[in-house]
Amino acid sequence: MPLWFLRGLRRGVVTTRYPGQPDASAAQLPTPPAFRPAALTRDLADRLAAICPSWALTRNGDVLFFDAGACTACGRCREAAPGAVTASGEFELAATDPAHLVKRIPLLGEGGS
Amino acid sequence: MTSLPLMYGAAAAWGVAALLALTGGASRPGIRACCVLSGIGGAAALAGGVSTLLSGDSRVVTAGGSVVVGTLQLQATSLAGVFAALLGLVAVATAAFVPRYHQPGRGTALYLAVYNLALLASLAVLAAGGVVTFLVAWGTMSLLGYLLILRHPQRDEAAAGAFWFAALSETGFVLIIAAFVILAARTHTMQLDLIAARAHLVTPGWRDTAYLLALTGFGFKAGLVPLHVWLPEAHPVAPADGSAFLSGLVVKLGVYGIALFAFRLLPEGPAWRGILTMAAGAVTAAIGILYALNERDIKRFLAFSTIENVGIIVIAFGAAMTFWAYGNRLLWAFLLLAGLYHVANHGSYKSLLFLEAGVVEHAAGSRDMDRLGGLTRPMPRASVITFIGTLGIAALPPLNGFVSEWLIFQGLFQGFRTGSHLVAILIMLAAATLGLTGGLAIYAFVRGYGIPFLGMPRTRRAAAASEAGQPVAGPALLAVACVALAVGAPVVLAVLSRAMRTVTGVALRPVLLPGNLTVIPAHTNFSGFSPTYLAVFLLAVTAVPALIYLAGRPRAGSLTVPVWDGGMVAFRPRMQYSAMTFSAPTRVTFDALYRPAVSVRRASDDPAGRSGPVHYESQAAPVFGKNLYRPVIRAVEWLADFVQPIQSGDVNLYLFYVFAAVLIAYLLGAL
Amino acid sequence: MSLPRTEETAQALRRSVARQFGRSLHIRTLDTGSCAACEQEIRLLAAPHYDLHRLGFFFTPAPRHADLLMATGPMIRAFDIAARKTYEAMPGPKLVVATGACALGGVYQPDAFTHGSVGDTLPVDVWIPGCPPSPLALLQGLLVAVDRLAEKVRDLTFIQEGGPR
Amino acid sequence: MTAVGPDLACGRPGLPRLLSQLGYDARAGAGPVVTVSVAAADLEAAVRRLAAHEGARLADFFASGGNPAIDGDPVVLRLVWGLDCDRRYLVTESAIEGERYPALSDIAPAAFAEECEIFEQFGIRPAGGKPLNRVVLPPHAGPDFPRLGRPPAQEPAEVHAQHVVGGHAFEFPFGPVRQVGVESLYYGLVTSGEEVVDLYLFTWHKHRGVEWRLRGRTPREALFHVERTEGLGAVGAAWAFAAAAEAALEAAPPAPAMRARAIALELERLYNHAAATAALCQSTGLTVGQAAAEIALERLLRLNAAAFGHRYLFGVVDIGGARRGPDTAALRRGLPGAYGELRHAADALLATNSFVDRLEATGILTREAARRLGLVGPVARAAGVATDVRADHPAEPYSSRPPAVATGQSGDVLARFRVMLAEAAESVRLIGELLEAGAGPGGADLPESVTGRSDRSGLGWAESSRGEALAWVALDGSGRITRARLRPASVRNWRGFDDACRSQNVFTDIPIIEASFWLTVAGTSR
Repeated sequence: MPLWFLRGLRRGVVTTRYPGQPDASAAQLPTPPAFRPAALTRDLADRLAAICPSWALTRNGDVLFFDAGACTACGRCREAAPGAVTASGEFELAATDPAHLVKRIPLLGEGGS
Repeated sequence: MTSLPLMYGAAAAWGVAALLALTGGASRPGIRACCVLSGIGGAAALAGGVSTLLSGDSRVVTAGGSVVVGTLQLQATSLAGVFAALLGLVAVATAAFVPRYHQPGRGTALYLAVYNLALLASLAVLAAGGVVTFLVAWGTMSLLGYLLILRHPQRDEAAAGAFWFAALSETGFVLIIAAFVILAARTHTMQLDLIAARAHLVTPGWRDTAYLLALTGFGFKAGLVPLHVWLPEAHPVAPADGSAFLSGLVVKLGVYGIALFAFRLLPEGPAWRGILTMAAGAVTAAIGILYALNERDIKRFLAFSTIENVGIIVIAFGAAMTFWAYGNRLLWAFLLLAGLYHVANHGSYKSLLFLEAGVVEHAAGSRDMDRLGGLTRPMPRASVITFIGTLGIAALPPLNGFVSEWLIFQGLFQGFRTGSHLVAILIMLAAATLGLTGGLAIYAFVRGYGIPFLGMPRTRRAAAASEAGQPVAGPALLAVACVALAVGAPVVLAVLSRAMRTVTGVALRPVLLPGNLTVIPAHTNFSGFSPTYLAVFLLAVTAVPALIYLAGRPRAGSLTVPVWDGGMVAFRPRMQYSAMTFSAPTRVTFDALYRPAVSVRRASDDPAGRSGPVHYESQAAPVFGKNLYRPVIRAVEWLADFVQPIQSGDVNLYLFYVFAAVLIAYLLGAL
Repeated sequence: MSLPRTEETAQALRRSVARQFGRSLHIRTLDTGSCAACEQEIRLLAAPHYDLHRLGFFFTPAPRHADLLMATGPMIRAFDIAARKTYEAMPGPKLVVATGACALGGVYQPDAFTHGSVGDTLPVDVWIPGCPPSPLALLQGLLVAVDRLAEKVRDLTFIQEGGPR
Repeated sequence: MTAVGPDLACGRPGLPRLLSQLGYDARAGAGPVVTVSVAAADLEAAVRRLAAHEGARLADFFASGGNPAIDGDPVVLRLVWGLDCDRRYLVTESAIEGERYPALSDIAPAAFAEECEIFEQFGIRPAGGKPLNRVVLPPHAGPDFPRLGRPPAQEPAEVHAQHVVGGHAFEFPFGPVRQVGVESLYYGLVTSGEEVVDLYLFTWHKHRGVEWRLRGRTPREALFHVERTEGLGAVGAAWAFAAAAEAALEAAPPAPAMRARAIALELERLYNHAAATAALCQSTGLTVGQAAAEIALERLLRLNAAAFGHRYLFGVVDIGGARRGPDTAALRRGLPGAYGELRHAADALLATNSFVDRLEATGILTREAARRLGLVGPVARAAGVATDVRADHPAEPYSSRPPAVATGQSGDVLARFRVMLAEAAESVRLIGELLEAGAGPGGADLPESVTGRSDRSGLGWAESSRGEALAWVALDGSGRITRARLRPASVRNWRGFDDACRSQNVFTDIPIIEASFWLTVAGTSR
């Protein structure tokens, strides 16, 4: 046991300060996509919706609905349309109402892309 | 001097009860009438026993018969008083139990007749003032016991159980006769009190021989290991009240016999006699409880626990004798008293448990613990009564078993007062064994109560159990007796110590009970406690939190949800501890003793690793049955074959035998 | 856009834990068919790096002692009984936290095997996205669970003007 | 700890004679996978011959076909044999008409669990009528429950072995809801009060029908679910599946992408062994050790995130390549420290007697049992069976840099622990080499349609942290999956678990044994 005690002392504290202070390791976590409405068109939206393996994206008229809850941050949409989709960097997504996780993304892009 | 008359009354009542049973036993009213009488007899015996304890030994009453053989000699002695009182108590309880337990019929009629006569004979044993009376009564009692066990001769084990009982009783009987003959011959009297008075005339050698013969002979009845084998065989096959009678009384008569020789007839003796007795008791206690732990049949389990308790009593007696040999009369008297106290206690709660075992068997259809379970819900009354008895036999305060075992412990702990280091150590060893036994006893009775009464029913029959129409009064009476013997300990001790004074001549009472309900183990400055206060205290300890809970119960309604079972689909009875798995640790720890034969059958031994039915058996090797008795039985059979030729069945030949015998006797007399 | 996380808010959260659950919120986990990654992350909550005990959270194996149920996986139908029993075994007031994309209906569609999400079997109070949610996300989710004020997702738009970084 | 090279001296005759016995012309240059079709009549004899052969190991056994829509569509049984010394897999195909086939588990016990699964999924059962166990489909699965083939004709009740405990033992129920943060699993622990007499294992609580879901998807779409069948084995499973699809599509991934996969695979091995170490400490109640191991684990996971953008390395593997390449700099920076944590923790643990004593002679699994049940990975290696796909069936990048295979002898928990530690060290070495060689994303372009090809199926494998992971994929003309068989290592190793538990253990040992196996229920019940 003394061995472990000394190890512990030598090891020091590794515990995160979160939520007191932000945690650096969060930067490397996979995060849901963020969209650029200006770069989004209907057919791009349809392509993205088709690509998404977890039914997180659905297009309704000129609005792209994004369910951050269903999103697995797999990055497929980002790879498909690097110009229109980026990583949001958001990881604090817990919500008390699933409706809060569904986002309306207006499609403002002109013509086909 | 009312004790003997009371006993005559009891005897008369039982005699008539037996007749009533024979005539009216086939009808309910008949049984009731018989039981009423039998109960009256019990009450009389109880009163007689108590009055003996209060008034001391009566003088010997001699009636009829020639001086040589047939004299009927009766005497109420305070040593026997304890047993007589117990006999009465159990008789009353049983009388209250029988009408609801037995179905009217010829079998019952005969059984009840035999039973009442057996009570009569037992009382005769206790009231015997002379050797012949004692032996005749003893023989009768054994014979009737044999018939009791044979209540259900069609049951396959019945014959075997009864035979074990008869065979061992008779063997013991021969030794007892021998013991008495030695004493009678050396003291030239057949009267017990005279034998006691003239015991000093007997040479030490003969004295020890007589004692050893008596210890062995009575040991057969008392169930000293290894002479105990008849108990687990006989108890299960007898009816519940029969078992209660066997354990509560017949066994105790064996103990009485030992006490009779050890304390009344031959009190003075060498230390080794006591140490030997103590050792026998220690072995008996430990082996008894260890085997009890391995039993699934409630009655066999209780039978082994009886063996254990006899062991405890005999430890007390043996230690007492040892103290006498070292001149400590105070502890001698104290331990005798403690032993007798334990006799009374064990008689009460063991009879209770056997009666309840009968109730369970009738209500739930089995005596096999692993086929019962969850009986508290369908059988609340039985479970409460049994619980009281269980607390008693597990020697847990505030019940009576605790009081007597505490006294015995206190006696043993003072082994150092013998002055001899070796003996002190031996006594301490006995105390250690007793400690082990006590621990195992608690374990055994947690199992003995928990498996049948708690948990889930293990069979459909057990789930359908109902105690409607089952007897209550008898066991309840015994439960009351248990509590009384515990809470009223100071009174009991006062009476006992006063009564034992006539046996020991030691005025124990002042040291034992300095007043204020405290009990001191013979020597002040050692230890002391008050069973009464303890009981009150324990009740308070449990009551206060209960009151607090009731007072401070939250207003919000409580939520009742099923037991948390890990979310499995359905919790099944097969998923609870069974009697055998619960005692597995002891089987592992003491496997040198059990030498269990384990057999496992499982589908997963298939190389492909299928899973399916599993069967696991762990059977303890029947050490005594195989290694000890098999050879004896063989020898007897061989002897029987040997003497067979003289049994031709020809009347003339037998007449010739008789003539020859008389002739030889005459010639011997003439010389 | 993100809520300023300062020592004060953290203190506020601890206070609310104290207020609701006497400084000890006990967590029972329920695996309703996860891929075992969520379980690993939950186990790491107790590891030195995250040490959720400092926030007044504790794991308990007995639902009898649990105030909060962390359900992972898409709620397999074969698991309904176990899930119901576990939830019923918990004393009120109790919280249910749907943990991970499966539990939020991300990975599996409702069909003969699964309900597709925890939501229609258990009354979910808090939804924690992520596949699997990192221990940080789990911590935040737990804080949301005990403190309904910490509601920031409503403000998130997932719209990024100014193009890719 | 003995290191055994890839060249194992196993029984002769080697592949050619064996194949000619099966009526296959070995001279027709056999690739890494040899497919032989065996008539149903000859199946038993063939299995007998192969099972008797020292060099053949029954790696997997599964069925396809039996489509209820097409009536008379035969069920095709496929047995995958690892001919490890010949560096090849042998696949025997037998079309079965009717509802019976020879009871293979009597010849090759390793086939039993699969016989049960095939009965549940395809409704055909081995001849002889030995009782089967319920392995995958839940008890409430009726005839209309979704299956890969036709539902069984018999009632499950008359096929499955009854779980009845008789005599002086009882079933100690544990689960399915168990400790915090562990998967749902039911143990029926048959105990006499002290020792473990037998063990019933229910894993169907977690059956998600993954193989059923994959049908009709393109391999790329399927990969998403494959990664999520066993989150702690994502890379191994994904690699095996991708390799199978690539074999079916005849696509060859570029070398850097393969190296990226390999780096991810070794990282997965590292964090899994760290997690297993933490679990071992937890099961032995050594909290300080658990904390130390968890620090290492967390650092390794963060390293994964830094290197590949995901703590559990989801989304690294792609059909025909790798979607993500490692952040070389981050890896070079982070790996020594993270692994150092693990090594220090391990050294301290091995110096803690109370810990080592608890592991020693606990959960012993004999070499014979490991071979008989066809166990793989550290569990088998700790029992002395030196099987490692990276060495036995090397694909790039392992063929050019074969790993040293660590094995143990005693087959107890301690041996497993030591094997894991040795493997972790080996993984770090490999990662270093792979980084030197250079790794990055990229992929071969896949054919739009595979209509032209006759054989549109393929077998793939990878040495996941738990051992050999296999996958078999069959595509239709449009390149969509008609049948995908996923066989993570967990599927094989659980069947060794109850053996290990039964070997003279008391039931407090079982958590330790479970930790040392470090399997997932998700993987085995899929």
